[in-house]
Amino acid sequence: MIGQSKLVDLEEAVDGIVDGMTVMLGGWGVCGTPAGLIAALAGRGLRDLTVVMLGSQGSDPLHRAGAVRRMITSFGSYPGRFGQQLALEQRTRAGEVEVELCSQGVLAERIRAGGAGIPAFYVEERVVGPFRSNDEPARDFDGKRCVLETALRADVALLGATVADLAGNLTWRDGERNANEVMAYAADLVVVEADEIYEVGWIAPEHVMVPGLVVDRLVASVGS
Amino acid sequence: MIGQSKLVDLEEAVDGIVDGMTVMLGGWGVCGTPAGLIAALAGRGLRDLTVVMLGSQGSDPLHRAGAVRRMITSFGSYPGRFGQQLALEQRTRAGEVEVELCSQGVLAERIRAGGAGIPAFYVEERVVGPFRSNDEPARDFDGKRCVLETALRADVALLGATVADLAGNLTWRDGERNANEVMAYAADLVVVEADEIYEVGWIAPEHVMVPGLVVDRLVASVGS
Amino acid sequence: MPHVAPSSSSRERIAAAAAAQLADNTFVNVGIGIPGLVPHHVPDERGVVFHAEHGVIGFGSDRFGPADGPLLAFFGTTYRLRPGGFCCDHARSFALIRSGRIHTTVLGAFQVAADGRFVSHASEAMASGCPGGSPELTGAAGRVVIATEHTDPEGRPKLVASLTLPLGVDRPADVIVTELGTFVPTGSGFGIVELAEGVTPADVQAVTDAPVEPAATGMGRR
Amino acid sequence: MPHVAPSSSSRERIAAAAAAQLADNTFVNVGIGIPGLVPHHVPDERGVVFHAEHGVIGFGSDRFGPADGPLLAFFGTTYRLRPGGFCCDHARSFALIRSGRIHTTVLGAFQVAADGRFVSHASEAMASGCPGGSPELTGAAGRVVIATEHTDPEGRPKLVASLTLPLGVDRPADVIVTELGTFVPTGSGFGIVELAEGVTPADVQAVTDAPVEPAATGMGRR
Repeated sequence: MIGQSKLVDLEEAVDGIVDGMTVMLGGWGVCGTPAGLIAALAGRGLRDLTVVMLGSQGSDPLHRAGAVRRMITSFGSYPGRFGQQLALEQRTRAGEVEVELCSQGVLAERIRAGGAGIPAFYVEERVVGPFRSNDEPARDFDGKRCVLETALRADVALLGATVADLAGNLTWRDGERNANEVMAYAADLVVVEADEIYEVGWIAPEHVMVPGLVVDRLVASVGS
Repeated sequence: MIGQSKLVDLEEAVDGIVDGMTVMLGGWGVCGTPAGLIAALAGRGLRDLTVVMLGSQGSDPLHRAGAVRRMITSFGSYPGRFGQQLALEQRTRAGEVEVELCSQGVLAERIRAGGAGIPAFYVEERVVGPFRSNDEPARDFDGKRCVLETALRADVALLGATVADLAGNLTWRDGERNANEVMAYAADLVVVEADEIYEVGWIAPEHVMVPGLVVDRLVASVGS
Repeated sequence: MPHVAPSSSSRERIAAAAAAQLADNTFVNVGIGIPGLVPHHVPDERGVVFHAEHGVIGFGSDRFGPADGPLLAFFGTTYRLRPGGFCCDHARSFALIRSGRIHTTVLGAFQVAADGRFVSHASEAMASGCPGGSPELTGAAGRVVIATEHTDPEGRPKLVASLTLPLGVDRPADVIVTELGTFVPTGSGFGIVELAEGVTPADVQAVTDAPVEPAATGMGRR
Repeated sequence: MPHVAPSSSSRERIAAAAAAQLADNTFVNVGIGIPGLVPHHVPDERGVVFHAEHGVIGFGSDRFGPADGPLLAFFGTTYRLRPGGFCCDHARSFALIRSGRIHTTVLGAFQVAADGRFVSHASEAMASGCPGGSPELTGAAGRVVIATEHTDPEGRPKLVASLTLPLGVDRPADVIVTELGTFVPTGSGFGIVELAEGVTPADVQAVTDAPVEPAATGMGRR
């Protein structure tokens, strides 16, 4: 057996997260979002968090609680029929939350870079659009106009997993992996809410998508 | 069912590969190396290939055949007791092959970048060592001295897989994945030699590590 | 023709017309909204591999093929992963996009101009924007198909001479599918590729803020 | 003491001494050669997670624990993946390394200098070099343990005042384990942490090209 049990309760899971920290939240829509951890964090009366999340619906409990100062996301709003009015949008309009927008895959890649020892990378300007993390001039590679994007890391990542073992080895089904995988490597403290938790060894080594060695704490999803 | 059968014979598999092309070879040591494809390619009387391979033992049939002009690798030789005299080393000493050395993980990352729309990335100078792909000056990120490394792509990738389905979905066991995964996305023509080949659907979607949509041709390993 | 309020069936008709714009045996991304309905109109035997941006590749509609694969919730509809499908993470999913593997992307739009430029998932009415993955999907896709209602919820034309909404995408759309027909941007206006049953060019012109023209290759009828 | 030709059992003794240098419950990379033998000397209950650079994490020796896991060929020896192990590709494997997840790396060396700098897997005798993954492993590891024979196959000292081979690694080694003992680079020479059974400081000095000194923290005996 590799690793000791990382199972804790919900309050222990979010212990030590304090004002001003940067928090990554996994999930995309309803898929793989650690709703229990987010609710627990929202109940702690925190302020001035920076939140990194690809979508933003799942982060709304934190915005309703006024815990967030800055949001890095590819969905600062859900226009039209596809969404509802978010607390994030109200907070943004009120000037209480600053939003940094980033195209979805570039954002995922910036997070991957943060967990891969890559401080910055170039990407074609046409795939970044107007959503830049910096104002460094463009530069050509192989005749393509490219811009520099910088890595993102966080103090904490709250992640959802479909299946975990007690040592924190993780695996996902269908679309539940989304940003959870890259975020697991890009934060100093990694907390995972898993739908199913089994003994160590239940997941074959080839099917482990994130190893327990980067996971610090594990909770069972409420209701699971 | 997704995709049509990509199964071909060994000669068809290496058809269209011509003098001067850049060829990536998957595998690391004996793990996941497409030995049958490499032997078939070595038999075609080619010249002036550029070969990209993390190790280099597996590429020796191509060096014995005099097919290679340039080698990009992290193992230009196998010093001491851990290797044997390679044809690559003889060719290098004779001035027939030019070797570009690169630290193993940086090389894997350059290949990943080539398949991810990332033309270049920064990495800490201390992890690149003296093995640079260019002479651009170092630059600081967060107080760390970093250097720019550029992406690698190839005309062809010859890869080994533990298990494939007929549509070219791939999966690996243990250490057989190594560079095969990143190379699958970084070449215009992707040819795979698989130990086991099954009907489409045999591999669960979550266990597919490389999708058939990037694989062009598939052969069964000799003896499998 | 009076303004046609978007209905579920008009959305389905738009999706069906967009499905006809896909080439067989290609790799296709479908965005949220009407584009998300497109796979319901593509039988498995066409060999179209659908890609959802959160890393689910190779799904299809219960209306065709097996109904026992894993169920995929997809912005108001559901699909089944097909045998031979592939799941990956967001970084790999967009690596496939940026490296040019996507043959066609089908997107909704708030506005499309006569030069093909368009505004997708972002609105001047919002203080904060919503790029989603559009810059990558449109920047790197081989072909961009816009699938949208012809007018916005207030009845204003979405097909216009030039963009009035901010955050336009520089990559022009190749074709625009609405409940009234299928159109190509011509630079000066919109060329009719095909009209929906019972729709006349004058009907289209009445709800389009740019000249509506017969397409160079001739007009069809759905 | 005369030059001791490297034998299988001396290699095993070096590996055992290197194993003693690892902290329990840490993440450790072992390179090729003698370092690859180290896991044979670490019982599972110590909680050391071994990492092989081609993406196999969490293996152990058949000498301990279950003998029925998947077999892993590893440069002349074999290990078994343990329950809870992890397999990944080369890019992720080195991403773990570069992002500082590896607590200790155990490497072979051709030469180590009194300032701790060393030459690993590369030799001036070769026209082409062999960095392997050493720049990353040594550049990003928390702690570097060198496990090597005290002399090269021709009997020349590997522990020297300053490097004479090219391509030295700037990250100094923290500790050096040979068949004669365990040493730390002191800047001016090599401090003795521990001597192997029957070995005297004079024995070490006779095959070392730099001053051999008692370590600041005192000397031990294996």
